[in-house]
Amino acid sequence: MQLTVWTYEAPPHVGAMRVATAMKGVHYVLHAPQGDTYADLLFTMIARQKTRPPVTYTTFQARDLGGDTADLFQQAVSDAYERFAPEAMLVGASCTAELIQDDPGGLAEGLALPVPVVPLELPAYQKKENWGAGETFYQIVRRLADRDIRPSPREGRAPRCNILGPCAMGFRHRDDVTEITRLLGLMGIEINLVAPEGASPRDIVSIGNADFNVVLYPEIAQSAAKWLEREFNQPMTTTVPIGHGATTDFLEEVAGLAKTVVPLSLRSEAASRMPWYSTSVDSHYLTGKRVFIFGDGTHVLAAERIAREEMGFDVVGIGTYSRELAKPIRKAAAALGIEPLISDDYLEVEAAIQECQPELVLGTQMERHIAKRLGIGCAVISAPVHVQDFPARYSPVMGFEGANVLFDTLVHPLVMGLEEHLLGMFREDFEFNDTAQPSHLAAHSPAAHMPEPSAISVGAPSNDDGPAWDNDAEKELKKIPFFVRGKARRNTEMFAVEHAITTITVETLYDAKAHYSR
Amino acid sequence: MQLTVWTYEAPPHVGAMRVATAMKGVHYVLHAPQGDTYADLLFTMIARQKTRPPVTYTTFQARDLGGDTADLFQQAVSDAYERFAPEAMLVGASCTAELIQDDPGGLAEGLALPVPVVPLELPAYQKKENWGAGETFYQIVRRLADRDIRPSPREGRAPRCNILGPCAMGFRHRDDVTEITRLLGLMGIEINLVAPEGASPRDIVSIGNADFNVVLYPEIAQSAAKWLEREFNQPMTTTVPIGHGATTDFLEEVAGLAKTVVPLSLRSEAASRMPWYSTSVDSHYLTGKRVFIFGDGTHVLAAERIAREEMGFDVVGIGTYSRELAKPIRKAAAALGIEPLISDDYLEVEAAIQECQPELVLGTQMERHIAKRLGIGCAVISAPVHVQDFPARYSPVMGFEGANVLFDTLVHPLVMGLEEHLLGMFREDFEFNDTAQPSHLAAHSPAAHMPEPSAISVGAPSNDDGPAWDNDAEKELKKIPFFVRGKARRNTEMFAVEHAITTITVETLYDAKAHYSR
Amino acid sequence: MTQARSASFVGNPVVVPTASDRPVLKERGQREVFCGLTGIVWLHRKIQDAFFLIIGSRTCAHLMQSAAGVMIFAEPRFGTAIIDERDLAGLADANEELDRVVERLLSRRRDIKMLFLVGSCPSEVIKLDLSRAAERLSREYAPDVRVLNYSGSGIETTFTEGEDACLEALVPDLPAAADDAPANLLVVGTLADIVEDQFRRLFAAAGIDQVDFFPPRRARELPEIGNHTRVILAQPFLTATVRALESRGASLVPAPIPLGIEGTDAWLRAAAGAMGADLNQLEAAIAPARKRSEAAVARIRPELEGKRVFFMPDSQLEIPLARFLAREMGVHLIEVGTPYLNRRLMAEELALLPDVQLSEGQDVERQLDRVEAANPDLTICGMGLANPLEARGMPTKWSIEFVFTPIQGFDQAGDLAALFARPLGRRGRLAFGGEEAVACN
Amino acid sequence: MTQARSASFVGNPVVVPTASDRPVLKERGQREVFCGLTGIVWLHRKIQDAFFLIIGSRTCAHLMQSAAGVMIFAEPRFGTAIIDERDLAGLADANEELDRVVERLLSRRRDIKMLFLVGSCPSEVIKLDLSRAAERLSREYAPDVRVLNYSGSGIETTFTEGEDACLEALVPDLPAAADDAPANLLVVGTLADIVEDQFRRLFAAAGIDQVDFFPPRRARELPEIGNHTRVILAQPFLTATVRALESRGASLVPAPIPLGIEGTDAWLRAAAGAMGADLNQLEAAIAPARKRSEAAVARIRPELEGKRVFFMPDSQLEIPLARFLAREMGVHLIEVGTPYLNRRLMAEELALLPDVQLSEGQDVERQLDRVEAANPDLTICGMGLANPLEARGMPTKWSIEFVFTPIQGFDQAGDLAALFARPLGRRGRLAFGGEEAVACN
Repeated sequence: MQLTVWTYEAPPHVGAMRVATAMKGVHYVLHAPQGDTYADLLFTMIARQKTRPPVTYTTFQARDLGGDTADLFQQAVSDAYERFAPEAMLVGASCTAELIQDDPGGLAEGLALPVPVVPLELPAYQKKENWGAGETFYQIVRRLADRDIRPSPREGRAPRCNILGPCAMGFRHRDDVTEITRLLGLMGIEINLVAPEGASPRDIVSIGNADFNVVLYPEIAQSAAKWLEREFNQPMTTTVPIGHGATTDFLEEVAGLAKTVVPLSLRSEAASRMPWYSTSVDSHYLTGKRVFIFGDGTHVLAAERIAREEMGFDVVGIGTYSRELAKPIRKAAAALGIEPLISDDYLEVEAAIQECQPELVLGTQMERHIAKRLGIGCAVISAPVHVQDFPARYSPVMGFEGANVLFDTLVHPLVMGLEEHLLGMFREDFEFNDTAQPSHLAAHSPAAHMPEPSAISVGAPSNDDGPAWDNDAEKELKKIPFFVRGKARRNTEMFAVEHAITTITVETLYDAKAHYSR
Repeated sequence: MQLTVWTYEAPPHVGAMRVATAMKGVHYVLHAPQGDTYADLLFTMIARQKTRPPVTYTTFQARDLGGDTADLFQQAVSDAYERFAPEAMLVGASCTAELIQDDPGGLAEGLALPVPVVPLELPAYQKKENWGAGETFYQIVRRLADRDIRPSPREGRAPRCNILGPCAMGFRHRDDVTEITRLLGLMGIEINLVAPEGASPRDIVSIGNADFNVVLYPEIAQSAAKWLEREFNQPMTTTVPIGHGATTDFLEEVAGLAKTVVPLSLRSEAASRMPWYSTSVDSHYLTGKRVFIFGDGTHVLAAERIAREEMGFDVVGIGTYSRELAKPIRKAAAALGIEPLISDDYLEVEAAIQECQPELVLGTQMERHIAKRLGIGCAVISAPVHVQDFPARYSPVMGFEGANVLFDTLVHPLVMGLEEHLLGMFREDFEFNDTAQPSHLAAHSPAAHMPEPSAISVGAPSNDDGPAWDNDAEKELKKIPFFVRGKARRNTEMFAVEHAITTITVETLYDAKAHYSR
Repeated sequence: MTQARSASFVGNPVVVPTASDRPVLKERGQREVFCGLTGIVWLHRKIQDAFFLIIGSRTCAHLMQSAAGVMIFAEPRFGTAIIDERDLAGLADANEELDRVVERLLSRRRDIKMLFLVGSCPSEVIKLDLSRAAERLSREYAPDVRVLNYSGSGIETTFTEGEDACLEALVPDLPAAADDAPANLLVVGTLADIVEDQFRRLFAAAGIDQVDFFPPRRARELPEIGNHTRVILAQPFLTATVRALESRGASLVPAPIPLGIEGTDAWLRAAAGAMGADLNQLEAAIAPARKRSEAAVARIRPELEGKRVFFMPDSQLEIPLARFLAREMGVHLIEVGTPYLNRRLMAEELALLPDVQLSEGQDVERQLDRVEAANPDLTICGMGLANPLEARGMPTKWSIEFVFTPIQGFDQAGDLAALFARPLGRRGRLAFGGEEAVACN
Repeated sequence: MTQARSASFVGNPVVVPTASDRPVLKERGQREVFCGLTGIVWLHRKIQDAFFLIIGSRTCAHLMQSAAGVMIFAEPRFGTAIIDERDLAGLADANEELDRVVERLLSRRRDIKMLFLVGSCPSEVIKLDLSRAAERLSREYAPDVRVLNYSGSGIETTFTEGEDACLEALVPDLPAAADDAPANLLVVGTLADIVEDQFRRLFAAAGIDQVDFFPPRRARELPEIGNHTRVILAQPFLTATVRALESRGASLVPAPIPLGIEGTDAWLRAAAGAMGADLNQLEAAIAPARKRSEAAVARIRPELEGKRVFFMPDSQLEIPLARFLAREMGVHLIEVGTPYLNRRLMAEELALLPDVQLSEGQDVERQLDRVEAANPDLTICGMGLANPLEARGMPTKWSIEFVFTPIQGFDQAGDLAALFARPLGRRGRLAFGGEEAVACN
């Protein structure tokens, strides 16, 4: 058992729902009790979709457990087929139904429906949402793709690709697809299909018609794309186009696969505003800000590169809840010389951030809670999604406009450069107390001054078992602006421990400051 | 003399600078002391422009005042002409030079430069920035437009328009132009020129080549457009396309002028996400929120319609600092049955907002300060601009994407619907104290709990000379969530005054609540 | 305001035939409702020093954060002990695992005074004995933390039945009143703090001081119970709790739910009657609030009068709400669904409810067919169903809002009416909505 | 740490010929600098109970909010009385208008203890007599509010000269020290609070307790002044203030500005010498801080060594900063501009400064031509000029940052070095910047 306050991923059957809902002409019959119908609101409320997900739940009850749950399931499949007339069906079980072992696949097969029925085995006590989505998409492609359909010879036609990965309830997938489609259009590349989002089973049949696959979200599309590479000889992209540099690299990779060249305008630094905005003197203050990055594997890897190469931050913490992408995250962490955090335990993430005392967190909605509690700024860069992640406006994180969006997103939580200076200069000013927040944020003060949170706390404050601060040193520390005080406290304590100092004085504080200068 | 804490508009010569900087091939010589060079940073720092504004300042000093400031000016004009070789020049004085009465126009004329020189008379102690921009643009058009250039007959060609008004340092002008150009493109309309932004004097010469004028910012373009209507028979648009409905109306107006029809896709409610997002059940809580709107005339008029028709708010206060647009604002206020506030006195605006106790302010960066002090949410919808108003990402407020942007912008500061409910339900919860802010905003608490601001306060709290609250009534009031408490307090006090009640009890509170129900 | 008045309702009563044995359409099919776990969303706010630990799957954890996540400011006072493979395969001893999780939780969070172990579908199916675990842990953590258990599983409970199960679990902990204790009034069912305060004031003004509310705001402030306890329901969904309270000697005061003016008036009178209070004094006490509420409600009535309303089954509040709409707002009811109908607890409500199609249980697809066919002016439904109906031009109201909003009592009658009027008013305000649904994603 | 050390500088001294009568390129042309009003941006934060009321035009008000606006959290403690047509046309009596504005201000803001009437270009040109107005108002509001005046006009003052004018105006208010008062040390020029605290500690450790800072943090905490007062400058731009202090009997302690290790060391020694302190005790007091600052500065030096730096004239801090860069960081100076060169106050600095092109005054176009030609590794310049240079691939540093940042003293020497290194380091970090400027707007 794992104690969970927040969970980063839904159970795997929700991943399957995301694929079913993204597609057209698919219906999913899920063997599940009534409570599991909550998942509909993810789509209709959080993502404001206009139609219910194409999912039928058997909603068996305790009294059904005697023995007729299998009949109930078969009846539900028949009824759903009648009512919705899908081109293909998915069948499976949620966590509770998995325990009663009714074999949805076998039961559905027994009905001999005249459409393909894809049985899904998604072990609910082992796997999670993204795996569920990836497995579902893979099973659909494997079952439906027509192996006889291959692209015609390249001469005399435009190169053609599939865009794989975009899905319902995905973090900014809606706008990422628009942005990438636009860029591919400017490259003269045709789109054979986008899947799962918007694709029908019929579309999937002719997936082989493309020259190569663009994999936008490896968590969802990688299994299917690897299978297509193996079985259809379709090569795939490996760069995820998040950030200015990654977008440039992605376009080069695409050009290689498409045997074409990237137009000059898309190779220019003016292709997004990120290069200029980040170079501009107003952004100098961003240099060396200590950031902690946590989220899904794809977005964390991208954010790490952006933070370092495009914002000029210092990445002081990195981690992911995507165990599937632990390997590249470990590699990135090794290059940074830090320990990665591969965990889906919210409490562990909270402890790591508190220990790290970053100036900015790039994370998920969950890290937003943590950062709020610690009085640190946070920008959301990854699922799990929230209603705020489906804005009305165009908000991709991919492509060049995505780089623009990310620049604004990452800068927003920070105190602006000249404000920093004034805050540092006149700490005694009675208006410059710790409740003074970035002036561009409305009516706020940092959580540091809120009543002590009643959360499951991550235990001892940082100096409980470390060196003690004498009075003058504590006072001197308070003269440091709140947005760097955590770092100063941490550095001083580290310095004290290293030098076996048990009582921190004003001198220790300045010795540590000099020691860690820069 | 007027006591000013913040000013809504710069002096008129900054308006002229905005036009000069927007255009290509223009140089402006400004008779002004060195301090006035600060204005360069508006463009290079706030708007992050990559080049200095094309402005030469004479930077005369006290010791020059004896008599050679006129020579200094002539020298500056000659030098600037030599160095920058502009196609046309503007000359004028800032506030200080106006007092020494050197006649920049006459002095420049005396130099007999081989390019058009437009003298600007911008009375600094009378007029302000927008007027200065409008006057400058009008003088330029008047001076440069070739009256012999008229459009060819309409048969066999696309309709053609000028887009007038976009300017340097304009609130979202950069992206508004992109959005409107895109929409006009979808309508099959050609753009003859966009001005001032991006236009050279040469372009202005052939301004007569368009069938009609699209006036995006009346403050800046109206004088010129009216002159063109009179002298060139070019009709002009009168609808400013901010908001979904106004964009639809604008396109219809354009279609009328262009003698064409609006394509179906641009007439659909799906042309922006505003209609669906605002209709969706998640937005029901927006209904009847009391908003106060203040800013420039154009954006306030647009925001008023959006607030009412597209967000479902109640507009309880409206005003502008644009005296030029006082008339339509008065009309809008009359339709709402409220008194408009036509003022550029920040302290007066502050008092009006405090009196009104709205739940949301739509205003400028200045009202953001006010709202922060009062603990009210605020969305910025109008100039004066701030570095935050030049984001990296695409952020128009015009057209359909502008409607999307505005939906997000207006919703962002508010507590979300279900949060409202929980806050109202369990006021006693120790975590639900008044520091609990919208959960989607990071690390904040409302200013209400910050140390009493040391600002120039707008005087007495609302109940100083009104009825007194007894203890129990005060306690009961505190049980009302902070985001509606101001309104409850105000309503109760109004009710008490109307009913000649001197001491407010719990019963008065509920009598007032029933009285104002809805 | 001492003028005595008769108890007759003074709004705009709609006189219709009523009967408590009226026919009900019983449906069985796909249900689209939350499970009982969702009750934690408000219970963890109401009982401020309690923590709710669900023993369940990742689905349970995800349900909680999805249903409640958008409403949570600070850290929630609930969590999930997620059962994993090792627990199922018997590689880990479930009780040891649970002990470990509880220890981690309590050592980090010392403000917890009461811990509920909440059963779920998986824990029920694998027959995890949470009551024994609760007993064991309660012994271990006594006297600091009391540990109780109940089931919020979706195979046994529907939405608000979670509160019923939670309160039922609390009943054995209520201290026994002395045999000679004076009569006390126990108001049962979660109310907003402000509404409790109002009722307490009204009862006090009517001379009734022995009033307790259940659940209490703090876990250790449990009211006494005994033969002289009069139970009156503030919420309709408390079947098991009433049974448990009766088994402790309390007696139920028959009354409608205090929604709307009529409901509140009758409820207060029933309570006062049961407590032997002076009805003239009661009338004097409540007349001002009732009078102003009439004005407030009357102002909104024109917006709802004659409108056609459909209730999907969700919170069991459907019948009292429908009764209010029909009798006080002049609404025409198309269908009133309820997930479960307790005829005894609903007897006074059913007596007031006009003749209308009642349905119990659900077959969501067929019910939506009926909604579509009826094209109501307003449909009250669950969160997952609302936007698809809105997109088809049919205004909706989330049923969950009636659980989360202070709507009971005179001074909230106007708010209650406004809640229903708001979706209709919004359509009127907006310049949109004329178009058929067009996919915009 | 009692080991005595010689005063010789221990960094990496760059030995160069120096002379105090070195040649200076004097330029006259367009100046691109702030006027003296801008000093209010930091002065209104430093003197917390003072308010600065500019008597000027809309331009003055706009300058203040543009230059300071992005840095202001709460309401500023400054404002502008905007002169309008009526004032100019004589329709309104300027003094009456001013009285009205001041009354409105003071009645709304009762925490003001000192009010500065600040003259501007327009008020100077129309010859508004603010000193008489200040006297009159001071009488009227005595004893609550002291009213003073100075000019921050751009026809007379450049940027930091506003602070000079403000402090000069304050000098007559300094209480006279008794003739037999002990010697006191007066540190003049705005410092960050934390730096003042550090210096105070160091002086105390060296046995010097009679230390005052000017300006003070509160308007009424004015230090005494007299014949025994030793004035030492923390900022270089205080020509008029020094003159005024000297006229009150104080004597100036010649010293470099306390920037960098060398500057701080010499400054502390000069102060200690003037106060007759024991230099061994001083050495013991300052050695630890100096030692750690050497380590901090050495860590950053490699990033700056050999880099070519150009100073545009702006704050008058250019010469001390250039001296630090050249002597402690091994920087190659291309040109050091200053808006005004006070050879007396800068004598110790000039003696240390390597041979370099000095310029005084400005012709901004020609100077930018020189920047372009030299293509420096770093250009220190005003806010309006920075981004156009950055866009051409030339890293810049805002000169105003050196006024707003705690950079003085040993413990800030590393921060000072880091300020210069940051723009260069940023270029190194970013994957951009290889391309020539391309318009992206």
